[in-house]
This record gives sequence, structure tokens and C-alpha cells, in this order.
Amino acid sequence: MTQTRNVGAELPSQQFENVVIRFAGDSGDGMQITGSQFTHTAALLGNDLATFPDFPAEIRAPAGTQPGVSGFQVRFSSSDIHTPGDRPDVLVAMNPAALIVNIKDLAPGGIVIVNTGQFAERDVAKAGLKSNPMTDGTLTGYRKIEIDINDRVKRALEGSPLSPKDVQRCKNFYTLGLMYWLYSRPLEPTIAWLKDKFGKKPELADANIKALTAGFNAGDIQELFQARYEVAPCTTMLPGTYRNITGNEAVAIGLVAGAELANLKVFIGSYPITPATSILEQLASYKHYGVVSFQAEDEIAAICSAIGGSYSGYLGVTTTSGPGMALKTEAMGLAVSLELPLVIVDVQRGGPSTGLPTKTEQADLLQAIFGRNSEAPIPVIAASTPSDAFDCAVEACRIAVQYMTPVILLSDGYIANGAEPWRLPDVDKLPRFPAKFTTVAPEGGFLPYARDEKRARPWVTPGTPGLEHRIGGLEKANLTGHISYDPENHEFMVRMRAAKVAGIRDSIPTPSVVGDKQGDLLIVGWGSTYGSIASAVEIARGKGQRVSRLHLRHVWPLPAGLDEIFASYKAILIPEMNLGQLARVLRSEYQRHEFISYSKVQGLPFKTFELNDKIDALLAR
Amino acid sequence: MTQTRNVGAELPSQQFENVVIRFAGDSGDGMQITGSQFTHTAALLGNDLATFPDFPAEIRAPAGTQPGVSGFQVRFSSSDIHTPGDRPDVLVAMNPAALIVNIKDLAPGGIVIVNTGQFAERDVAKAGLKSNPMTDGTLTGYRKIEIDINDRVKRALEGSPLSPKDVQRCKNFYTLGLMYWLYSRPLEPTIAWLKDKFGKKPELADANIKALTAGFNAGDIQELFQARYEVAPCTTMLPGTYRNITGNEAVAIGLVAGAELANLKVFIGSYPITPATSILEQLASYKHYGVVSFQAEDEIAAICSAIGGSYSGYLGVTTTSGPGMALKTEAMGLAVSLELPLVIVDVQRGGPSTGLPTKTEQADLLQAIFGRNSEAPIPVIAASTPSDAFDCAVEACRIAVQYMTPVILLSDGYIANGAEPWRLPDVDKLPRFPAKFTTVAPEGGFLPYARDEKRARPWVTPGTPGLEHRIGGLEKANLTGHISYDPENHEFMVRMRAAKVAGIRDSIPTPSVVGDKQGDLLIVGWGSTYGSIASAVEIARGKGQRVSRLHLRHVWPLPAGLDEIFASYKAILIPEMNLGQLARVLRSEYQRHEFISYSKVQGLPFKTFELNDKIDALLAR
Amino acid sequence: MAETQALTKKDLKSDQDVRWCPGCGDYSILNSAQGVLAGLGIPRHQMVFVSGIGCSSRFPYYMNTYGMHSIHGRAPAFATGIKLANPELTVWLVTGDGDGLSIGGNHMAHILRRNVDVKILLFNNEIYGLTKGQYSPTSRTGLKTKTSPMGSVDRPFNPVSFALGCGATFVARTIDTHLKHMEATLAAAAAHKGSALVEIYQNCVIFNDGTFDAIADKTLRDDKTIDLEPGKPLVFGKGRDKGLKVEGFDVRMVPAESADVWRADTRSAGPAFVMSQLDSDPTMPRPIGVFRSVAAPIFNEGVRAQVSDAVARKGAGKLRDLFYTGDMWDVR
Amino acid sequence: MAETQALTKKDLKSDQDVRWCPGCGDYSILNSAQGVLAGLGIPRHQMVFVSGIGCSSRFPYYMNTYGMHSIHGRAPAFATGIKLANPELTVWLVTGDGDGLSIGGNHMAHILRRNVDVKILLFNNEIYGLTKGQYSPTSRTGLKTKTSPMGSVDRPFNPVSFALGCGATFVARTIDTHLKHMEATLAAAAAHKGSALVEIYQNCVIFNDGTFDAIADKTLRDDKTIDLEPGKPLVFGKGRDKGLKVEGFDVRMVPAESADVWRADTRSAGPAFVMSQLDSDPTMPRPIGVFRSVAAPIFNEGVRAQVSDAVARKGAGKLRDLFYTGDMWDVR
Ligand SMILES: Cc1ncc(C[n+]2csc(CCOP(=O)(O)OP(=O)(O)O)c2C)c(N)n1
Ligand SMILES: Cc1ncc(C[n+]2csc(CCOP(=O)(O)OP(=O)(O)O)c2C)c(N)n1
Ligand code: SF4
Ligand code: SF4
Ligand SMILES: [Mg+2]
Ligand SMILES: [Mg+2]
Repeated sequence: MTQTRNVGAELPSQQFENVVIRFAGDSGDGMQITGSQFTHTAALLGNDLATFPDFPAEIRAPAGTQPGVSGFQVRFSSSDIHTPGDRPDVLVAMNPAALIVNIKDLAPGGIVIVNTGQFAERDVAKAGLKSNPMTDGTLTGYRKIEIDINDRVKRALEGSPLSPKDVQRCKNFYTLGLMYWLYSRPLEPTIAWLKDKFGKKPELADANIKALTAGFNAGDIQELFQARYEVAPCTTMLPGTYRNITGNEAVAIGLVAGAELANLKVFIGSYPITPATSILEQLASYKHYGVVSFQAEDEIAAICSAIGGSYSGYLGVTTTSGPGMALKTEAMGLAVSLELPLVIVDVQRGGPSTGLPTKTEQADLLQAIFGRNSEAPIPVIAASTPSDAFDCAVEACRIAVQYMTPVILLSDGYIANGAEPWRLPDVDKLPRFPAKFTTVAPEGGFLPYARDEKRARPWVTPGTPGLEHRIGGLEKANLTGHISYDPENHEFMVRMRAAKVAGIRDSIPTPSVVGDKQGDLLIVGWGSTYGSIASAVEIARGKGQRVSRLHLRHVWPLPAGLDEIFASYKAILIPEMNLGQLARVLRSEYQRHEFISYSKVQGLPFKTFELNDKIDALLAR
Repeated sequence: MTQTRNVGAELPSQQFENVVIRFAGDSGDGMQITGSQFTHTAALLGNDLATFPDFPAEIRAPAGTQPGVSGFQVRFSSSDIHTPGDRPDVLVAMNPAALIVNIKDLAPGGIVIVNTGQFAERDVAKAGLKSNPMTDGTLTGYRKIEIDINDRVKRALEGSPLSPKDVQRCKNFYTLGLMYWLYSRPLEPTIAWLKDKFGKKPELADANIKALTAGFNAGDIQELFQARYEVAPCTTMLPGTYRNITGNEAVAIGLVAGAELANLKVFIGSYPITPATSILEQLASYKHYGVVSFQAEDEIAAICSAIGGSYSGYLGVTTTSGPGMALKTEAMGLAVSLELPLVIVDVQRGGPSTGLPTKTEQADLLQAIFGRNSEAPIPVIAASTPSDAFDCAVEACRIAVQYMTPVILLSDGYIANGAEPWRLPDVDKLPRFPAKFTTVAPEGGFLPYARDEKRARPWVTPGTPGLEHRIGGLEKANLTGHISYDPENHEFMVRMRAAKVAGIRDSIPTPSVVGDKQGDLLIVGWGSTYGSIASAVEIARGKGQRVSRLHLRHVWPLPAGLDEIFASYKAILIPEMNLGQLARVLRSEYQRHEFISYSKVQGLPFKTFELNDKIDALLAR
Repeated sequence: MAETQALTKKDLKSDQDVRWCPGCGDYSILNSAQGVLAGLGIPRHQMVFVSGIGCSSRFPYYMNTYGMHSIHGRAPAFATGIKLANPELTVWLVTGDGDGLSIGGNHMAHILRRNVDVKILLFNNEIYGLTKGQYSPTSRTGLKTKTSPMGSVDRPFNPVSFALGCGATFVARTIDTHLKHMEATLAAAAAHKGSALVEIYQNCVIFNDGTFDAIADKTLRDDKTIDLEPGKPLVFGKGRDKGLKVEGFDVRMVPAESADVWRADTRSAGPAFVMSQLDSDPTMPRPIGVFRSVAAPIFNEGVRAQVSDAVARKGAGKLRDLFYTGDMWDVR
Repeated sequence: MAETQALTKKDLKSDQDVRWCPGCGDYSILNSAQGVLAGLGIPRHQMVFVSGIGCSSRFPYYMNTYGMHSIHGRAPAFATGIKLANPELTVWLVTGDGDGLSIGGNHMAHILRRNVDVKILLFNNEIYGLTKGQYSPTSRTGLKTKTSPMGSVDRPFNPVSFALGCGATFVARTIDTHLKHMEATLAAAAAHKGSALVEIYQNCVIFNDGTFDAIADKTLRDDKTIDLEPGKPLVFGKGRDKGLKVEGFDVRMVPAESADVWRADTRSAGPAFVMSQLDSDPTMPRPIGVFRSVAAPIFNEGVRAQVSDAVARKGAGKLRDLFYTGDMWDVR
């Protein structure tokens, strides 16, 4: 029974512009795979998409409990979209815990598909509930579809060589098959994926394919639906070849690409930490790209080894999240003093301290810009979406190499784990910025702290004959780099380092405004608020509101031209997932403008409607 | 020959309001002792005073070289003074290196006393000089007094049981004696000190006393002077008992006092680092005050142990400087999350990185306020003078205990090593702020994250029966303190922590303005720029300029009332030994005012004249 | 309100749900620790559990005592502060191979060197559990994980050798599935005065399942391990027929009758170290039990004694004396 | 420009003035190192000296090679990065007892564990020199310093035991004033493939003068030390008449004729550790020389081999393949 049947052909087919589905189940239920397979198929069909995986707390909680719930939200669309959607239209709930944790997010009138096979009294109790949400009114106002998926999978896989436990593991593919039917999607991509994935265990591939097909073919369930749905391909996507990419993948690939564009190889020194770990993991698998990866004993050793790697002529990279970032502070100061290239990736998460390790936040901005002892300027750039993280990683490499400086690249948990289609770049069209190693002393002698037109000092790696010299963290005499305690030299060097970083501004464009060049409101964003802001501004403009937006990639130094742009709007709104950190920076830099800060610090991205409400309120002032 | 004679009695006696002397010699020459003895005697005579020791690089450089020069500047005065003086009136130079390093600072027409016994060709060469500064014009424009101190000491101590090397070690006391004569000071205090210090080695005490007296009595030298000088006691000093105190001593004493005022004992976990080390050293000697001191393996262990100490009911304290501060970043975040009292002392030094370890700077301000991952608010206060460091340490303890929060106390190298007279407080008049330990569950049950009117949570130490509970760095549910990943709770807690720290403002006074309540210029300072600003404003006002000043002790949160004050001046000037860090904070907080930043980043305090020049320029605009 | 009755295991269970993966070795350790602690005659409020970050480091939440879940690798420093400030407390520290030997290796080394009176449980699962399966400093060379796709090239630490190298005064090893042995070992640690490190072989069912099976499996462990019991002969095997004997610099397998008697309290930590090095010899049984247990000055006692001495000698410091000292002068 | 002629000591002196205190033991170490390095046949530009912070850590400035004076305690991490990125370089690391065993103890432990091919000189003066005299993790219990006015209550690390506990493949000890021995020891370290730790007893004339006199004094050292020379009998004394022999778990003093032959390359690090523990026995000579020297896989080689293997097996990665992979689709 791995053939699809044309069940429900009699049902009317409804067109939707976009749909949001959330798969929710126990950590062991495979919801992340279900979600990503659905995403993958939608991508192949040409939908635009955005996803939002929501992991449970780090430890696998006991099965069936609320802390053990794992969710994956996917939005697929026939038009351009920027967020995974404020509220799911469809919720798939594999057990009571999944239902109760997620139901409050479901759009009014939305469909909730419930696996009744997991709703025994015991299951309700495990979820910590007093009453069964199926019957206690929890689902009032929603369209409830009840299916005993446990039983159906069992029956679909009767005679399978798998153990009953393993049979039950196929539940997620049954569910996926059902959703494929509902949204008129083909099974082939997932079947191909299963065959590939379980190449060495064909009985597992078989079972999952059977479950998938059974879900697709389950005529009796489908009677419960009043229609099948279709979401046409997105026609506004730029032509090109696409693949889905998460932010962490994009950073990893971007770093390899950035290094190659500089004629370098990546040296990554890192220490695992949620949600940054997979960048290290991915780079560790790129050894054939010449990547040298080093899992250090801690974050301090990680960054120090990366500085050592740069000193030896690699592009040193270190990746981490907030608490690890804190630990790297001292070594960043040394990198500033040594003036060597270095890319520091901070995938922000909820804090302070250990905080909410699996949740997103944007609250490391001030730390990134100002959080070091003494005057230790470091440029900071921030990725706004998963695919943008690729461009930002390349840009970080460019700045690091051209300016001989550490660079901080900010991402966050939302970007790291979220996926979106990435239009693959044409390798030959990427800008190159080859590293210039000094290998012979120039006329007049070699000076380790001489500077080029970008104020960058020469990069000389050990092993270069005749240019032996010593560098360190004590203040250096201008040009010679010898230790110097001279007061005027110190001031000169402090200002030189500041000027070098400020000078990066000359190499970055003024960000463009989306919307009118003047108006009632400008929304200024940075980082992963991008999607919510873009959606909200589209909606606002659709309503005729004179709202524009501008998104900052370079948060330090800030690009030129902002002051003039800001002057063209009656009000400026800064939504941030922190208590107003960019707003603070902008206030101090552009004192003549008022910046209205709008904060949300919940470990979650802004909902589009939240921003639209704010916009409405501001314009009504 | 240990009797003073009335040599030079025939010379006229000139009165000076204040005098600045700089003793300079090789590291081994004992200039720090000479300077502090002179200071001590001046204090006993009732002069106001200020000192500025200037150490060489950390390692003892080879004798006679420029990097080995050690200096001690003392200013003593019959009127209120705030700085050790821009330029010495008298320079004592024990060798060519000391002469060349310091001569450029000497006031035009100033006296330079040179130990010719150390000016052989060899000595000149050791100092890295091509020609002898005694004869090559270096001293043109100064009054040069030549004395072969080496020889004079040798002769004065003829027959002493000391080795010739040890005899030469008495040179500094010979020099001191001479200066005592010149400024009409008594020898007794120093003789008493020597007797005490060398109690177990009377031959050393004897020799030094002989040298001291010989210097005082050396009639032939004294003929070289045209007058003796007198600096009358300072009459404007508040009545009371005084002693000299350095900033680091004041912090150590202040912490013990602050703890006692809270009915606590100090637990200090620290790791040595210049220029903070002596706070740990001093506290280690206060064991009879119940101080538990722990020299940890590094700065991280230091702060963590201090947090542990607070958890167990001590007042946890950790002391460090820039690079060590950087290392403590992660643990500070935990302290914010745990909401336990903790005092973190950062004695700032030149940076970035290892930088200029023995020089001063004010560039850790932004790090202190903003340099942590996520929203981790910590109040910051800054000492402005050595004696003010005492009050600030007490205030830091008050805030930590009353608000259950880590507090950062900023000092710097200039305050740490500089000394000034400290008017001893009346113990009974010091404000008390007893810590409240919760020992029984209140009505309704114990809630570790309930709050009092200051938003402080209860302090319960392990060992309290019945209140067992767990705390940690993961986000906590309001009230119960259990782990919580709930989005709204997170936002609530983030805002609660911010509100708690912002609320400290309610317990601090609006700083008072010195000068007119409105005018052309307000100078706003923080930290060790105090003395220079106070002097400059006095001078400016003396010239009739409408300049006032305001000094911030609480730099975060900022006190109430500033906005109104700022509005009363045509311009606001912020002098800082950094690139404008307070100015940045003020700009973002008080957007409607213009703040003119004036930076000096040379590892040295502002000279008064530099500020006056700046004031003149601004008022001339 | 002080608890006077003896505690039961249940008294030590907190109200929080235990959230380790089903089958995780951490459960049995928690259970054993609760049992052993209940029997110590110490009231709950005098106990503090301190941990870093990792699956294992969630431990304090499950103990109905005082507890601090601190930051990654730093638990020894917190524990030191806690114990110095209140030496009356019974302080236990829970850590993992990553927390305690990777990022926290230095603090571990120093707490052992100083001999702070803290009991340390090192859950060694040879993997980073909480971050989902990267190799750790105790992972075997060649282990393939997400960060070592071609196999780890790191040489692992031997935690027992490491602790001995730091001068630890009590070092033991036990196995999560060997309940009786674990309880005896934890009890011995609890009885020790000074730092006590117990390495616990702990199975991570998710990311490193079965890594200790070859020695810890119930059917094998009698033959594959040797229990170091101070004062008892070095005998092992199902039939307790085999023994170990030290000859020159070598340890040899001998009939049980010829086995040496184990001593864990020699001046030199050499014997314990020699035993710990058997780990790398596949022909030898893996030593578990008490490698070392020796009396030495206790850090917290030394520190507090100086405070008391100073008070005794100088009198309890008065604030006035703190201010009014040295060279003073009066201005009127 | 490559230097083809043999180097002289002078070639290795940089143009910077050496700024240690007159009489500091660091001078002779610098001198010996320059001598040994000059003789290695390695061109200057292939040498890198890395250090942390401390008096000792100023070392790189005085070497006319490449050098990095990094931050306190972290030199092993920098050195690891340098060596991994360019395995051709000869990397030496200079550290102190504070830099290398206090703040930097963990990095020290891990570089030794991994066996990164870096030569490490640990200047042990049992004090923090640069910060002007506080006790260090190797200071003897009871030492009075500014931070331990009543005497330190810390138990000191034994750096050799520590290194052995970390699994170090080469561990040796020498003395600043024993020039011949120092040069031989540094040469042995240089010849070792993998991490080599040399503890050097170094006199700090200012803050801890004479701390090693009782064993290092020229008139005493023949009787108070024993030189561990691999392959040679464990003999010592002015008349080379005394020897050491291992019996069971004990080491005994015996006539030279009965002395054991020293082996530093046994499978187990036990023998080396046993020797290191003699330090705490005042009746025994203090071992210097080579405690351990054993071949083991070298970390940097392992890491680089995986890179080469990956390239060999998959072909050198092309950017296009990095992008165009996995599930792609076209939009037209
Ligand atoms: C400063 C910091 N770095 C990294 C992490 C991420 N992290 C959490 S636990 C852990 C390792 C856990 O391994 P282990 O100590 O062996 O504990 P287990 O989970 O295996 O019990 C890491 C790397 C963190 N929380 N904090
Ligand atoms: C992060 C940091 N903490 C502290 C210091 C201060 N510090 C510099 S060197 C040193 C200890 C030096 O001792 P050691 O390593 O034994 O070197 P020695 O001076 O004795 O050669 C300390 C504590 C620093 N520079 N950086
Ligand atoms: S991941 Fe491993 S160590 Fe962590 S709870 Fe699960 S089984 Fe236990
Ligand atoms: S302080 Fe000690 S270690 Fe440092 S240079 Fe001077 S003598 Fe050498
Ligand atoms: Mg582990
Ligand atoms: Mg030292």
C-alpha cells in the first residue's frame, strides 16, 4: 500500500494565498522531521516559506509532559512572506501536552488535528492536566479533527518486521501524509528522502513510506474535511536556484565562502553552546574545504586559538552565544590590540546568565559594541534572516581581512534554527577581497604597525623569513610595535584604533529605505526583527499608512547617511527583542531625532499584528 | 651627628601658598618612601595635600635606565587643593634617567636638584643619552642645584657598620633631610617612623637618621639656595582627625565598614592584578575584622567564590582591574539572575588588553554599565578621590545589601595609588543599613522571588531550617523562583530586574552643583577627574567666568534631577580619560542637551591648565 | 523547626519533576545519593548542592536541600565560597565530564589541590549530553560525534589520574548501574574529611549509549573490574580468584592468594596513580572503588583558623580602630 | 632570504633591552634557551615564542624570532591555534607558575592531554613576580606574602605530578642555576615529538629569594637531587654512590650498584609519577631530569591528517558545491 489513491477527489479545492501549519508533539514524536519534510516539499513546489522550530527545554523531558513538547511551524505561500506567521491556521497535536501548550496560538476558527490515540486518562495526567482538553471546552471555537493515529499506523504497518515501538515511531509520517493530502502535495520528495536517509535500513524506509502513503490515502478521515486546499507557487520570487537554509548553516557556509573570497582557509576554534553549536558542527564537516576545526576546552581557549590561527595565516573564527561571548571579552581586547583578523559569531539567546538557552533574544547588542575594558572598538554586523546570515558572514570576513580587525557577527536563536529559501549565489559574481600578506620588508624597513589607506597594519605570518617581530597586549609604539608607555603614543594609538573602525563606514552603503522616502513613520530594525517588520510595513502600507522601513546590517560603525534619512519622517520606531538597545545607540549618535523604542523580551519574535497595533497607535497619536 | 643645626638661619624665609615637589630616581632609590615621608610630615604640619606616585613598568628595569625611573610627586598647601599639581616647582633627580624623564614637566624657572654623584659618563650612557644633560643645555631656564649625594652620604656615614652598598641606600633620606630644611619641616616624624620601621635593625634606623640629619644640616649646600620656604597650615580644612589615605586603602577600609554597617562580614574572593592588588592585600590583613579572604586561581573563580560567600551570608566582594573585569562578565550575569548582594571593584587602568597596567584610565565605564550578555542591569558608582573611595565603598555595600544586587564600584590607577588627607568619620554617625535575613517562612509560605518595597528578594542563607530552595541561572518564575520558560514571565522578570536597579535612583540624592545654579558652562565629571575639574573651575571662577561643576558618584542609574540642572547652562562639558563614554551615556539619557566631550587618553590625569584652556576656548566661542 | 528525626530518601526529593531522558544513568545516581545523604544524620537545611551546567548539573533541583545551579564549569569556585563563608554546611558538588574537566578543569584542579571540604560527584558519560552529543575530554580517541565527524583526535583525560595529579586527598570511582558499590563509594566520600572526588561512570542513553558496557555490564563487571577496598587484598573475578600485585614499576595479574593488600593512604599518591593507569591496559581489570583516601589539612579549616587566631590575638576589630590608626593629625 | 647558516646564540637575541631584575633566574634560562635553539638547525623565522603574562612571560620580546605576548594564562590556546594553522612552525611556550598553573591551569592541562607539539617552559619561582609577590599555586604552605600575611594555607601543586595526571608525553625538571643540566633538558624537550613540559626551578631574587637553595645550591645539589636519565641507573650523590630502587609501591634508597635503571617510556605514567611524589619526602633526593618521554599521537598531526584525508577522499571543496547541494529547486 505505497500507492497514492485519489481519495477525496470529490472535495472542492480551495485556493489559499498562504497557510501556517504547526506540528506539535512529544520530543520523541519526530515533529522536527515532519515539519522540515513539509517545508522541503513546499519549497520544491515553488512556495515561498518560513519556518519556526520551537524546541523544548534542553533535556528530554519525560514523554507526554508539557516541557517535553516540541513544535515546528511552517508557513508556505504563493506570495512573498517574511515570517512564519503570527498564528497557525492548522495545529497538529500528537498528545494532550502538545495540544495544551499550543492551542492558545491557533487562529480563531483554525483546524486542530488531534491524535486521539494519545488521549487516554493517563496521557492527560502526564500532561499535568485535570481534565481532558478534548472535552472540557478547550477546543471551543476551533474545527476539531480527531484521528487515532496510533491505531492507524499500527494497522497500516501490520505485518511489518518492525517492533511495535518502532512502528509507533512512524506516526509522524502518517501525519505528514495526511497533511500532504490536505494541501495537495506530492509524496515523492519525501519518499526519496526516506530512501536516502534509511539507505542502510530499508525496512525503516519501507515502514515510513507505508505510513506516509497510508496517511495520504485515508479516505475515511478525509471525509472529516470540507475541502482540500491549494497554495500556488510563489511568482514573485527572484529567478534562480534555491535551497532551504537555516541561519546556522548559512553562517557556516558564509564563513567558508568569505575565507575563500579572501584566499584563506577557515580556522574555527569553538566550544559548544546552544544555539550556536551547529555552526561548529557544520564547519567540522567541511574539512575538505580546508577548514581546520578545533573544539576547545572552553570559550576562552576557543577565541585564543582562533587568534592564534589568524596569526598563522588562517581566517580565525569563533562561534558562541551570550554566556560564551561574555567569556571571550578579555581575548577580544587582545585581538583589538594585536590587530589581526577574527570573526566572532554570537548567536544570541535569552538571558541574563543561562537564561532561556533555547529561546531567541537580541540583547547582546550593547555588549557587542561596548562590552570590553578600555577603548576596544570592534565592528558589529547583524544578520536579519537565515539566508542573510550568509551575506553577513561574507561581509564579516571582508571587514576582518581588509581592516585587520576582529568583527562581531550577531545572529540569534530565531535565525539560527529558522529556515527560509536561499537563492544560491553565482560564485563568480561574489566580490573577492584577497588577503595581502606582507612577505618582504618594504623600502625603509619593516614596521609591524605601519598602516595602509584603510589604516590596516601589515599581516605577516610566522614562517616569513626576515620579518621576525613580536606582538602583544601591552600598548605598542606607533609603527614599530615595540612596547611603549609613552603618554602621547598611547593617545595616538587609542585614537588610531578608533579611527580605523570608524573608517569602515567608508566601505559600507547607506541602507535603503523600503517605502516612501519621507512619511509619518520610519521603522528602523536590526537583526531578526526583519521579517516581522517587513510584514507589518507591507500591511500598514496596504492600509494606506505612510510607513517606511530601514534595516541595519552594520550596527557598528553605523552607516553614513542615516541622519538625513531620519530627518524625513515624523516619527521613528525601533522594535527590538531587548529593552531598547539599538534605540540607546541611535539616541547617542543622532541626538536630534526622537526614537520610540518598542520592546518585547519574551524569547519569541514579534508577531506581525503586534507591530501593526503599535503602528496604528502611533499614527493615531 | 643626629642633631639638627640652625644652618641657613640667615636666609630669608619665603611664604608659599602651595608647592609641588617631585622626587625621581631609580626604582632602587627609594623615591616612593621619600615622597610618602615628606607627605606624612606635611600632613602633620596641617597642610592640605595630594600625591601622585608614578611607578615604572612592572618589572624592575636595569638600574639607571629610563624605564627604571620611579617618581613621586607631592603637593602641599596652605589652602584647599584637589590635585597633585600640573607641574613640579622642584624636581629632585637622583640620576640622568630620572632627570631626562621628568625635566620636561618642571615649571619654568623651577628648581632642579641633581645628584651629581650619579652623573658619570657611564650613568649618562645607561640612561640611553648621547650627552650629559647637566651640560648640554637641557637645564637652561631652570635653577640647577648640584650636589654629590653619593659622596655626602658616604661621608656622613663614615664609620657606620653598614656595607658601602647599604650606605648608599640611605641617599634618599639624605635628600629628604635637605628638602625638610628647604621647606622648614621638622625631622621628628620621620625619625619616629624610621625607628619603628627598623625596630629590629637599629643599625639601619641609625644610618638613615644620620643621613636625614646630615641632609638637613648641610650648610654648604644650603648656601646654594637664596631662601628657605614655608607653607603654612591649611586653614580651610574641616576640623577633625585626619590621616593620609590612598584610594586602595580607602576601598579596603570602606568595604569592611560597609559590611559592618550592614551587620555583615566581608568575604573577598580576588586574584592579584595591577593596580587593584593592594585592596586584596589589605583585606587579607583584616582577618581580626572577620574578613575571610580567598586568593582564587583566577578572576572567574574569584567572583564565583564571592557570590558563594554572599549566598552563605557574607558580603561577597571581588576586586580587579580591566582584563580581570572582562573575565568576570559571565558570572556578573549570574549574580544579576540570583539577586544576591555583591560588590565588584574595578580599579581601571590603561587598555585595551594588557595596555598600560600601571597607568590610569576611565575607559571601563561602558563595560561596567552595559558589558554583559542580555539584559543584566547592575548599578555602577565611581569614586572621585582617594578618600571619597571610602564613602563610595560604603555606598556600594548599602546598595548591594538593600537591593540584593551586584554593584560595580569604579576606581582607577590614579585614585588607587594617590593619597590625600582623609577626615576620619565618626563611627556612630555612619548610616546603618542592616541586612535582613529571612529565617522563617512568612504567612502564606516562603517565596524566594517575592519582593519588598525596594523590589529586593529575601536573603535566605543555607543552614536556615525549613526554607530550603534552589536558585540558578535559568530564568525563574516570578515569586517561586522555579525554572520557567514562560514568555510572559520572562518579560516580567527582565523588566522587574531593570526596574529594581532603576529604582535605586530613589535612594540617591541629586548631586549638588558647585558654582552658580545657572551659567555659561557646566562641567560634569565622574571618577578621578574630580581634582582637575575642581581646580580648573576654581581658577575659572576666579577669573570671573560663569562656570559651575557637578560630579557624579552614581553613574548608573543616574540620579534624578539632572535634566533640570543641565537645562540651566548654555553648554555642558564632559572631560574624561576615555573617548567620551559618560558623554555617550548622557546623550542617550538626556537627548535634549548637547554634551561636549573632552578626552584625554594618555594614562595620566588632566592637568588643570588643560581644562582651563578648554574652558577658555569654549567660552570664547 | 530543626529536623531532629532521621531523614528518609523521600525527604530529600524536591517537588520538581525530574527531567532526564528515560533510561539515563543520572536517575540511579540521584537515587543513591538521596539514600546515602538521608543516612548521614545531617539535617536537610545544612546541605547544599552546587552544580555547573549540563544534564548532570540539573541535580540540585531534584534535591530538597539548598541548591545552586550555577554557571558552566565554575561550581568548585561557588562551593569554595559557600564552604569558606559557612563551614558548618555539608557541601556537595555535581558536575559532568564537560563541566568539570573541560571548561571547569582548572577550578576542579584547584579545589582538589586546596582540599576544600566538598564532596564532588563527577558524572562521566564521556560526552556533552546537554548540548546534544559532542565529544568531551573523556571521550575515547576516535569517537565520532557531530563535532568529530571523522573521529576525535583528542587523547582523553583519565579523571582519576588527573585528580591524583592535582593532589586530591580522596579519589574514587563507581558505576551508575552498580548500586551497592555506588552507595558504598558515596558513603566513603561523605565520610572523608576534605575534598572527595567520585568519578561515576554514567550512561547517556541518547548520545553515547553503552560506552561502559564492556566493563560495567552486570554479567561482565566482576571480571572486568577490580574494587579497590582499602585494607583488603586486590582480588577480583566472579570467583574472586584473581589478584593484582605490584612488582617494581609494574602491576601484574596473580592468583588471588598472592594479591597485594590495597592501601589508599600512603604518603605518596604513587600507588593510586599506578592503579589508575591500568585503565589503558585492556588486559587488566578496570579499578573502581577507593583509589586514595588520606588525611590532610583542610582548606576551609585553615582559612577560618587564621580568622579566629587573628581575632584571638588582636581582639575583634572595631571600626573605630580601623579608621583611627597610623599617622593621624588633628585640624581644629 | 632563508637563513641557511647555522645560528648563533647572538642571532637569537632581539634588539629589546632585557628588563628583569638584576640577579633574576630568568636571565640564565633565556641564555640557555638561546643556546639550545641556535643548535637545532631551524631557521629563526620558523620559530614562534608564545607567552602569557608575568615576568617570565616577557621572554618572547627578547627572542629574535616570531613571538606573541598574549594574555594571562591563555598561551597554550594561542600556541595550539598557531601550531594547528601552521604545523611547520616550531612553537615554544613560556609561562610561570601563576600564568601556567593558576589562571592558566586548564589550558595547560588540555594542551598536555592533547599532545600538541609545543615545548613548554614553566618558570617556577613559587611566587607571582610581576604583581610583586603574592603566593602562587606552587608556593609552599605557610609562605607569608602580602596576600597571606599569616602564611598560605594552600597545598601546593606539584607541577610534574600535575602534568603526568594530565597525560603529558614529556615531562622534565631542571634548575636555573644548573646550566649544563638545563641545556640538556631543553635539548631533550626540543627533540621530543609532542607536548613537552619542562619545569624550571627559577629564583626570584626580589620576592622569593633562595626558595630552592636547599636543593639547588651548587654545593648541595649533587646530594639533594637525582637526575632522571632515561636508560641510566637511578644514581646520585657527589660520589655517585647512592641509588634508588622501587620495591612494591615504595621507592627506597640503596647503594648505587643496586639502583634501578630509569625508564621514562613505560606504558603507564606510574613510574614517573612515583618519582614525582618523592618531592614530599625530605629524606629523598629531589628528582630532576626527564620524568617521562613517550611517543604518542600528536594532536596537530591528527587534525591536519583528517583535513588531508577529507580532501583526498572528497576532493578539495569547491565553493559552488558548497552552495549547490542538498535539495534545490529552480524558480524561473
Ligand atoms: C559558558 C557556557 N558555555 C557553554 C555552555 C553550553 N553547555 C552546556 S552543558 C555543556 C556540556 C555538558 O557536558 P557535561 O558536563 O559532560 O554534562 P552532561 O550534559 O553530559 O551531563 C555545554 C558545552 C554553557 N551553558 N555555558
Ligand atoms: C586577567 C589577568 N589577571 C591578572 C593579571 C595580573 N598578573 C599579571 S602576571 C600575574 C602572575 C604572575 O605570576 P607568574 O605566572 O608566576 O609569573 P612570574 O611573574 O612569577 O614570572 C598576575 C596575577 C593579568 N595581567 N591579567
Ligand atoms: S542526554 Fe544523556 S546524559 Fe542527558 S539526560 Fe539524556 S541520557 Fe542523560
Ligand atoms: S620580580 Fe622576581 S621573577 Fe620578576 S624579574 Fe624580578 S627577580 Fe625575576
Ligand atoms: Mg557529560
Ligand atoms: Mg612565578
